[in-house]
Amino acid sequence: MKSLVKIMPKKGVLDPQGKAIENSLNQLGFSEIKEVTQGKIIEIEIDCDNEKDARVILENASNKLLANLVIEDYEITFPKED
Amino acid sequence: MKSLVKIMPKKGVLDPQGKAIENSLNQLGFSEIKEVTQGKIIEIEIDCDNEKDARVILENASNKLLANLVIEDYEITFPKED
Amino acid sequence: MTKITKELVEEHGINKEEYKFILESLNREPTITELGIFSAMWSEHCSYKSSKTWLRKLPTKNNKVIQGPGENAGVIDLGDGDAAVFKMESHNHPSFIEPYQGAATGVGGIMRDVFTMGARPVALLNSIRFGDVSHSKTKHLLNGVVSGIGGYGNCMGVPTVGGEVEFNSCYNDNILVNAMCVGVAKIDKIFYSKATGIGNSVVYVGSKTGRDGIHGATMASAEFDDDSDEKRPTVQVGDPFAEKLLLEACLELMKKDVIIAIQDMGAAGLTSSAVEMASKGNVGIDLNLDFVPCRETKMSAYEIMLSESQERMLMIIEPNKEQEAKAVFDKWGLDFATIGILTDTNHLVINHHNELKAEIKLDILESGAPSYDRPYKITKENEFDQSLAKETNDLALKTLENLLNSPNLCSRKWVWEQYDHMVMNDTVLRPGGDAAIVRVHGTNKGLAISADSTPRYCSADPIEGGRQVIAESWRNITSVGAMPIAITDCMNFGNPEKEDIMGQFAGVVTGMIEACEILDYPVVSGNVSLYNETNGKGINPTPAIGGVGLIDDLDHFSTPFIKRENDNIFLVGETNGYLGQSIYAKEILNITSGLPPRVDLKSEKEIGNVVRDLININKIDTVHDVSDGGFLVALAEMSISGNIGVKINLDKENLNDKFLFGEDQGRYIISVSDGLASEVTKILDDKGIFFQKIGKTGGKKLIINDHEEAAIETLKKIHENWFNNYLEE
Amino acid sequence: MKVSIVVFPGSNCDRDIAVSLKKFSNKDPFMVWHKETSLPDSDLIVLPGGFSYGDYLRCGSMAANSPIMKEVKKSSEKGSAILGICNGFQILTESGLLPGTLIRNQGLSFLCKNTPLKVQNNNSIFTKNYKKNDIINIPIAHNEGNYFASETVIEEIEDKNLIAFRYCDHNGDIDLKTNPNGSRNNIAGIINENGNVLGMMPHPERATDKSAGLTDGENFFTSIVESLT
Ligand SMILES: Nc1ncnc2c1ncn2[C@@H]1O[C@H](COP(=O)(O)OP(=O)(O)O)[C@@H](O)[C@H]1O
Ligand SMILES: [Mg+2]
Repeated sequence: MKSLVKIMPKKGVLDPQGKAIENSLNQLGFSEIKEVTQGKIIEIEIDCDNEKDARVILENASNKLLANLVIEDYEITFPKED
Repeated sequence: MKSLVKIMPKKGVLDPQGKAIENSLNQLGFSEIKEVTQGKIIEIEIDCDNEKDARVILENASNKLLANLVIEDYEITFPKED
Repeated sequence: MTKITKELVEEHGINKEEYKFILESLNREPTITELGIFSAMWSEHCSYKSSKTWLRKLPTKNNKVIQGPGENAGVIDLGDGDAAVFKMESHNHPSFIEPYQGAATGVGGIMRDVFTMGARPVALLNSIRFGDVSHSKTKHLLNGVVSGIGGYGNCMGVPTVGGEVEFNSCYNDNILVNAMCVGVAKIDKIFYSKATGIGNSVVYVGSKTGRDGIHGATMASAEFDDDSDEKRPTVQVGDPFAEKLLLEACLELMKKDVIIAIQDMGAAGLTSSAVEMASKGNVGIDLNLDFVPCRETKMSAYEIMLSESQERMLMIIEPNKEQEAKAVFDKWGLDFATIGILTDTNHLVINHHNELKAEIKLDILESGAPSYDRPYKITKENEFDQSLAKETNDLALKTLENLLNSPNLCSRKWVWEQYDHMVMNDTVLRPGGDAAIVRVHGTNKGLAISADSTPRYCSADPIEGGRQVIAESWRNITSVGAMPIAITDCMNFGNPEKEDIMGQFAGVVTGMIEACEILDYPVVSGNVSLYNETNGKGINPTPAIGGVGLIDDLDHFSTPFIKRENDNIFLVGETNGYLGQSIYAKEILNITSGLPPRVDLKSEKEIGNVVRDLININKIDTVHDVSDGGFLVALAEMSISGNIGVKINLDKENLNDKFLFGEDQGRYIISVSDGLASEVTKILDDKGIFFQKIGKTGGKKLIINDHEEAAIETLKKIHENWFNNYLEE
Repeated sequence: MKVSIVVFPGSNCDRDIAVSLKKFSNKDPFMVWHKETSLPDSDLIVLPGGFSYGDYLRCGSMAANSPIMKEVKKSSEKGSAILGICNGFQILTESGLLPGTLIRNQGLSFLCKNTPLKVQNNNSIFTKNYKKNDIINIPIAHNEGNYFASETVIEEIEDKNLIAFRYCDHNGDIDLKTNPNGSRNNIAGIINENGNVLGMMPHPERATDKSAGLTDGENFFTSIVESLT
């Protein structure tokens, strides 16, 4: 099953990358672009046949390794296969 | 309007980070986790009131700066505000 | 308005007497912003309330010192109008909570202390300590800290040229991350933090203010307990890119005659920089927080004053020069805001949203700050039982291998390869020597720099340990042929409210004072980090010493790498084979009790001076001091790094573990080319320096008395692979 | 020889390369700020090492979009020599002046050390004073030096002999063991078909000074100075 863990900087935590991208885009003339935040996305193929169990495993993996909870939040989703 | 640009390594491109995460997770005992790919997600607040125009702007920004098409593919989505 | 309750006062780490003093001096209840300001300024971290009385006793002057403690960093004279500006600082607790960002912002912070004085940072060092290698958090913390240090320093383009790494269970829940920065400036272009000129503008430059590390300063002074995981404050995230811009912008502006005073916003952010600058200049300061560039909405005066957002500076400039200054910061894309004015009121006045948030007489904050003469008791271990040493039984090289493969003696290459140690192109001696050598750009002079501490000695005998750390630093600087000039220190200890911990502090300082005086090696800057304690268990007393010396002429310096075959190996200084607190005792005998080796400061000085002379008159170019692990470990390091073997021949009475692995102080191994051996012998004899001829270089093996041998290649692998093996396990 | 060195915000080897170039050419290079929209007339344009824009997003990506890069491209078309070292190499690939890209080191950590390189193409303005297959010792210092390009691109640069340097060991062996960062075919530096653009991860400017320990970069600079004066 395909799953996605999206990891974003926590609100209020400085995101220098996002800020730099924002400035760069504005300088390139993309004036409509207002606020940029950069995060990570981790695509995981997981050997599990139901979302409930998969979510438990992925939450565990996120807490243990994937996300740094001091500065990041994460979100788990299961995109429909196409 | 809130938008997301998801940037993933192209198939066949070496993804050292994804591989490293995969190994660490397996070592931590997450045996169900099979294949890991790491990408970037860029959350953008865009000053535009319709998805069509926003998509044009974001495609442009992705081609110019956000993604490196030699190694990456991107995907633009507009998550519903909650 | 927030009501000031007893609990709130307590939460701010202000005790009853302190609060009483606040009430009396204000003649009213403080506002919450004021309470925050008092709390930050009177925290251990900013006020040094437990350590002040002891620190005052340290020697701080010699004929090279331009600026001692009290400024952002210390300054020494390098001749020809050049000065070195340096300091070391701790970022222990933040690094334990978030190792990458904690270490990174530690490096960022210490660099600001140096470039705020007008110096371009030219070298970084770090002294880092982790728990036992088997502790569950150690790998994660080690990886995070090392990549954080590299992440920041590499991006800044300042080489990280040295440091030290130690593992010991006493740091399991209190790792230490001490970062040191050395900069170079022209003596007549040094900037200070004393705010002067009533009516002058108070200008904020750099990154925007967020809710980062609010109460970081109070946190750094509070003992950890098991729920501190829950009480996490907003962590400071470093932006080395912003700091690089800030560095270039500040140095560019400093070339013009614009800045009257400048200070970085470090611990306790805007509060401490505003208060310290105004206090030094004996002026008042009015701030209007509406003008502070903020990253987040609805920040309160309390939050703005206490935020520890990184990459920010406070400057005093004349109002008519604001435009000129702003242009520079605009070019570098940094915020520039006039947020206040200097007054003649001697008060700190804070306005926000048209409301008076704080009004405090500055001398209440500064000189009214508490200072405690805490009770102390100095204790030490008993003499080590020398009879516990094993006979070598022809196993000396096996023992050597075990030691080279131990966490505290193996090569630190895995660490320093993650640091750009060559950028700026002036690194003459890279990590791996006794001290790093960094050329003063555009000259033929070299700075020798090293970071050292031996906490296990300090724990076993604080006074002796205090002497030893200074002596070891001096010896490392001497080993490369430099004249040691001055030090910075970072004093990491447990809870000073406990008599025995305060005794460790008092003892170590006492020993340091004696050694600094005899070696003419004063303290010009430093930092104290107390309460390094978890659940009542303190760390070993850890005074990290950052030493700086000068090589006048880079045509003569030395390194530990053996360079030629057929050189003569001399062991200079007396070897008694004392094993107390040695790594041998810990790793091989499993004994951690006993007194540490003694330092004889007078002979230390005599021997060191002769060794340095020999280097300077070009008689020797290969020197290594003998420290952790003793003689055989030091010799093996020389052999491994030079990739040339050594054959040693010991008298029977010296063929034992005591001689080979004892950690007697004041010793150097020198490798003397054959043609110069008699000359060097004569010089040493004439000066009455004790030394032994121990062997000859050559081949690819380390050979002891013809019956034990090991290939250099094998020793090298053992020495260099420990970290990789450990991390891959 | 007239030299321009482009300074991006976050560049940090700009002074180092200026010092080395001056040492061999006896002339001060122009330091050109990234926001400039014109370049001084130059025989050589250098994109120095460092962390332009903090290496945020992708190394070199934002610098590649700086105003000055339009001018650099124009000069390149006119045949000026362009040299990108480390971050400069990343900027060259990001702006399309060289093929491929540089991704994260295989070991995932920053690596700073001396690396032996084998000179593969000594037929360029940058390398003519080396002998083919010379083994030279030049330091690297990077986190993203792992050269990657599609199979076809790799084949093309191999066939056309566009590889300037490859990582090797002291004996000149080129294999996975002697590859510090995972680069395809141990590639450390490449030139374009015209021969006027070179990008490389190792820092030759850190190997031109006896007291700092290494001198194998000297031939690199004498090659440039002789070719362009
Ligand atoms: N954290 C570190 N960062 C950079 N270099 C380090 C670090 N730790 C150790 N080193 C380097 O490794 C070498 C050996 O360190 P150490 O054993 O502490 O030396 P010594 O015993 O001579 O003081 C020194 O050159 C030192 O600068
Ligand atoms: Mg030493």
